[in-house]
Amino acid sequence: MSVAELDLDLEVFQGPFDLMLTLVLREEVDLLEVELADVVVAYVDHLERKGELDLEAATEFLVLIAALLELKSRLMLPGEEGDALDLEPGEAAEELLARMLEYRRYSGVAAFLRERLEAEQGFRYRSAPLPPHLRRVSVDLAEPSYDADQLAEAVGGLLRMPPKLDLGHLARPRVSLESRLEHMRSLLSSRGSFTFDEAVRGADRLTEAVTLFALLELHKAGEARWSQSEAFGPITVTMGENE
Amino acid sequence: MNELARVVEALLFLSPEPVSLERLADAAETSEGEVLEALQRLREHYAEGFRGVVLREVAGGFSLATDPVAERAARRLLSKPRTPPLTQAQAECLGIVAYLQPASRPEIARIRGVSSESAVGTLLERGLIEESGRSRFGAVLYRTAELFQKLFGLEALDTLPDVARFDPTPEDERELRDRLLKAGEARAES
Amino acid sequence: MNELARVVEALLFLSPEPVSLERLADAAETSEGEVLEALQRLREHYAEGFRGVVLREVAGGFSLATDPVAERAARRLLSKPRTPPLTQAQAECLGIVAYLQPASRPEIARIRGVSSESAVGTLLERGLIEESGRSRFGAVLYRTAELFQKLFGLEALDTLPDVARFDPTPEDERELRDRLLKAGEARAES
Repeated sequence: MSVAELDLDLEVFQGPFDLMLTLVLREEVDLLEVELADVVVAYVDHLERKGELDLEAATEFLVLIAALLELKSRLMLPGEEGDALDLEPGEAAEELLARMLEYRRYSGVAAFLRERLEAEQGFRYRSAPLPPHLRRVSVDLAEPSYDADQLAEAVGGLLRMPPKLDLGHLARPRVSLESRLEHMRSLLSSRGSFTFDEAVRGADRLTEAVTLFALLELHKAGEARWSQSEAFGPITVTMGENE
Repeated sequence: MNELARVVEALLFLSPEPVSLERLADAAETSEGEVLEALQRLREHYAEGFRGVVLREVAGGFSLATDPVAERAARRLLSKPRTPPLTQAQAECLGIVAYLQPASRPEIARIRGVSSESAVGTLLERGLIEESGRSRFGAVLYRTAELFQKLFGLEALDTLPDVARFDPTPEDERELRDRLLKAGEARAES
Repeated sequence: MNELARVVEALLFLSPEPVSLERLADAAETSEGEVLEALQRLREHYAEGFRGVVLREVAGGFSLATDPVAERAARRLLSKPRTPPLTQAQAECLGIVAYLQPASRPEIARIRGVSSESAVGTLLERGLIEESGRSRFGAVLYRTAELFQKLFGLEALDTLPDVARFDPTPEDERELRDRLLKAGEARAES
């Protein structure tokens, strides 16, 4: 099964992954409403059930989910007085725009190709079998055209023993979004505010990433607000209006 | 029609694929210049609009094909269905491969925003694209196959129109930008 | 040439078999009399001895065929082995057969870790490999064909280049076949 067919059962969307992506790209599903963490969970579940790792499919999934996460987190960035995108060049919007423009270009190419194929339909080529006496390949007419090194190289490549696949990073206990949400909610209720660094003290990178994502979710739900006085400075998280 | 023109005509009639000038000259054991002259004579015979068969220059070679005037009757005579049209997804993948070749599957997916397994699979199956080695990261690369040029009536790949022709107009771009900014603002306000 | 003659010409051009008067009339949606007239016009165009393609009336109906004048050139063009670049899969299969011959299909699949039906099929079709009896277990065995040596410019099979140049672990002294099978199995398990 490919990533495309990964079945999703989310609040705003039920169906295969690639359909969701299409809808997001065509703005028929709001990316902000999509719980990307659930998508990742569904994918990991799927991998677990399948019991094997299809490297090409996994790479594709990672590329797509990473792009979505990036776009979504940028879309979720809070604006000051609603004009953040005017003040800043609106990087996220620009990137999304660039992607959409590129997509439109090829959707235009597609329309051209379809028309062209239609127009060319009238020209039919002959595809009759050759007369019998011409069908046999004549060895006499053969000239050296290939390099035998290509074969030696191909066979050499097949001699390579695969590296022992390190699944350590997959076997590591998964960090659940729920646990990180809980963690931050308890920090909020006990202390009222905390810094992001405190929330991930001693944690590994995966946990950091999931925590950041959980923070975005809290912000989206209005449970938390944050402030950061300078780029790369400490992020202070405080209670949101909904609490 | 001289003998060489007759030979060239027969070769084009028999060959299932367009034949390059070089291969025609090689087969007829003569120079490319002579073949060009013969093709000129043939072109007079097969002038478009006068015959049921026309001489076409496609996919880097020469080929005989029927004139669209006979399309309706050809469809009635041959049970072979027309080339099925491309779906939008297939046409997008084919366009990306045609202009960016070689292009990898992840690249296609990135541009289209969707995994494109099945469309790419169909294009491969229909012989419109073919593998062309692997990228640095090990992804299979694709390029268009000769059949692509033939079916789309292209003399060569560089006769595809300039890709900039398909870019959205400045007005479309402005409108798209406005919509995106509005979405961002709406979010920021909520 | 009027339109009907053009249509009839196109139909005869496309059809691999002779076409009867009745089918021509049916396809062109006209009477057999009209088609006969059109054929008369075509006959003027395709008078024998003047063209590379001639109009023939045979038992089953009418057909276009090449004139013997092009015989020699046609053989040079069409009976010449086709030599498109080998895909990686084809190179691997052909390499396995060339170095291990005879090699069976299951063996090739085990070494490559994937079923290799289509690559092997293409190599057979292009005449690069041929069957060579059966293994003890009944699997078809393959060896390289005569054409293989010609196309690779090899005087004899023992002039195949030494794999050692591309061997990742040249210190391993086991037999090539054993090593290929072991590596293939390891890949299948990983």
